[in-house]
Amino acid sequence: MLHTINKSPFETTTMETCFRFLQPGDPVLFIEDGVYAVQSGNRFSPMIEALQKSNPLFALQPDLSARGIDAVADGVEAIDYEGFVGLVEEHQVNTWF
Amino acid sequence: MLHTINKSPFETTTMETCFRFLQPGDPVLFIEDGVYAVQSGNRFSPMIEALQKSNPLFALQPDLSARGIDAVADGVEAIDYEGFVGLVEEHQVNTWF
Amino acid sequence: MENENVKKIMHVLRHAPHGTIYTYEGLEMILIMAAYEQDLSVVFIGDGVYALKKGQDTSAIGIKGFSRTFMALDGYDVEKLYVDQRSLEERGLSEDDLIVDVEVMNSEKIGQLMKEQDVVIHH
Amino acid sequence: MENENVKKIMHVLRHAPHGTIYTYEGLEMILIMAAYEQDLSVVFIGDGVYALKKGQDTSAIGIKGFSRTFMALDGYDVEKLYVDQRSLEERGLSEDDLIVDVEVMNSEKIGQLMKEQDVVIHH
Amino acid sequence: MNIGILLKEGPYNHQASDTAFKFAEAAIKKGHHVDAVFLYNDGVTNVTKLMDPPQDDRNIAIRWSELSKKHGFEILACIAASKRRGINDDVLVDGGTITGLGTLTDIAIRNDRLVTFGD
Amino acid sequence: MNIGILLKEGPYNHQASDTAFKFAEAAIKKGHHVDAVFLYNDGVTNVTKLMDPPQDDRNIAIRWSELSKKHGFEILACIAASKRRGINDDVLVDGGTITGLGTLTDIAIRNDRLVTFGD
Repeated sequence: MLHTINKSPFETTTMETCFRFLQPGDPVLFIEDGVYAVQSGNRFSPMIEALQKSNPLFALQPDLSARGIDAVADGVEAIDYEGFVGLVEEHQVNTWF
Repeated sequence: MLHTINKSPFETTTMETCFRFLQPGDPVLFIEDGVYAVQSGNRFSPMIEALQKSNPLFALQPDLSARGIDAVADGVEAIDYEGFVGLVEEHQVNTWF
Repeated sequence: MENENVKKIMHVLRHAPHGTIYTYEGLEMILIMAAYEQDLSVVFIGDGVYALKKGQDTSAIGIKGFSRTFMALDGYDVEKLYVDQRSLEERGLSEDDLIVDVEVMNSEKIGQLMKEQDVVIHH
Repeated sequence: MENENVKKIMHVLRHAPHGTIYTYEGLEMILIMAAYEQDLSVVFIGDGVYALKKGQDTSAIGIKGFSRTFMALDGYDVEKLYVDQRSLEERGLSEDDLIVDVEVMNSEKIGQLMKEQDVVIHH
Repeated sequence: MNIGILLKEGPYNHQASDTAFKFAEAAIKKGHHVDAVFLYNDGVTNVTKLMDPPQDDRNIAIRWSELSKKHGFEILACIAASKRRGINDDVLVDGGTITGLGTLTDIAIRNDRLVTFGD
Repeated sequence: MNIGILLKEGPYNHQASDTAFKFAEAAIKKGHHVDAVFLYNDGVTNVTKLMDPPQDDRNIAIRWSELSKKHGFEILACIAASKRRGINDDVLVDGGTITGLGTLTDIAIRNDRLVTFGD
């Protein structure tokens, strides 16, 4: 199951809540303001880098670019809308907002 | 200056952010989903009970009743919309949402 | 044997009532979907557990209350109501505070149920 | 001597850009108010600091970018731009990451400025 | 006291409009003057006369309209925000007016208080 | 693959509508079938033809309308949610339809995926 997160973890507990229910191996895609979670060197970087050992992590490149984020935490893969569709081909979707 | 908070502290960081800028003596009014902060016996009760030593704390009774909250943290005064207006008579307003 | 034409649809209620309409309109959606004989479940997570709090009286805010509608779900054969244990505990609530009978579960169990779904809709 | 007809109006930008319109419409409000010769200030708190991040390119999300408009504030005599230090630090940002010159302040100082205002509008 | 109100969210979806209304009623009852209600962001959708909630629910646009007419204040919707969201003169409830942000600035300047409601 | 889309927030104020649109475009480009876009909560306001954004900005209603006509799917707005928010047949953009939540249930059942966009 693909989980998407569109909220900044600095402002809401959405990401934290999602992670609590996430099953090992399930991919997570950060979109919209959710991409701030994976900017490298912020308060959440250790959490993100630990999580990528058990779950594939993705961030939407168009949203990263729109926010001026040019460096993401280790193990996070940037994808475009086509990549988003690719993940949806593989998985049912659980949209967290 | 009167500060109002309308967000649940369990879901967003609005309350925590407000408290960081709050000056001693300034009243805080919890409204709408913000009133969950002052329900007695929850995770935030120690924070609320500490804060009421430096700042007068209020909660909107209509919002407490709507949410079935019948016990609030020590030192929090329940007021109605008329009481809300009374606080606005005394202070400029800083609305946090 | 599972019926392949029946979909597992989970509704996740995550907002407190009244401050926003999501819980109320979520409930309206659940009531309609209940008529379609799918495998429906409703999960209360985070502030969503507040939707079930006993003793809500919305008369003074001028918004129609709806907490009693949750009691009607049983009549619509929506019987799978799951509440996240930690969300309850953090809010100083227990099962006795809730207006309907639910199954309180830990996050791990709810996470596993989520993963089995064909459709998950958050409200 | 203070001019009693001049009001102290503070705009508090607290949302990240693009995910919601609050920052953009907040900026539109600030630009209009700037013409009224009041004592205007703009404070960036929490995710609001992201509004000033350099290098934003919104072409791929199909939304018009506006971060450069902050550079125009100076021309409208909006010179009091304050950024919350802790909000920057938590996000791994420094003044060098910001598109305009601002004054970085601690929470205590910003809290004192807030208290002096006649009007505070959050966006 | 003279009070301006700034309302930043649409009706029904967020409680902000309900709280603003109850606050305005209480302020008037206490003898204060509500000068204007200014609508911004999604708040502009509070003045569409096309809203048609269930019979047993409040009609938020009409409620604002009636309060404003009774007490002589205006419900003002920001023009730029309105255009984005499909609010124009044809759908305005009685008592509603579309105007610019300069009007909000005037409201902020001439009143003792500007009280914001948002979400 | 057959895909249904559920959009729960209004245009401009939240990026949800933009992301849903870009996702729909990309899915179609990859050869998938977008079956329908269902609008709920404030999302129903995505189909008002009255929206009139600045010339250099996207027109979200028209953009959805054109995509839906080109690829033969419907933009469906929940009737109860629409009535609360002043959306009716008179303001519907071409390609938009007001319908009930039963239609969403059908969409959830008959498609391989239901992808939600909200805020």
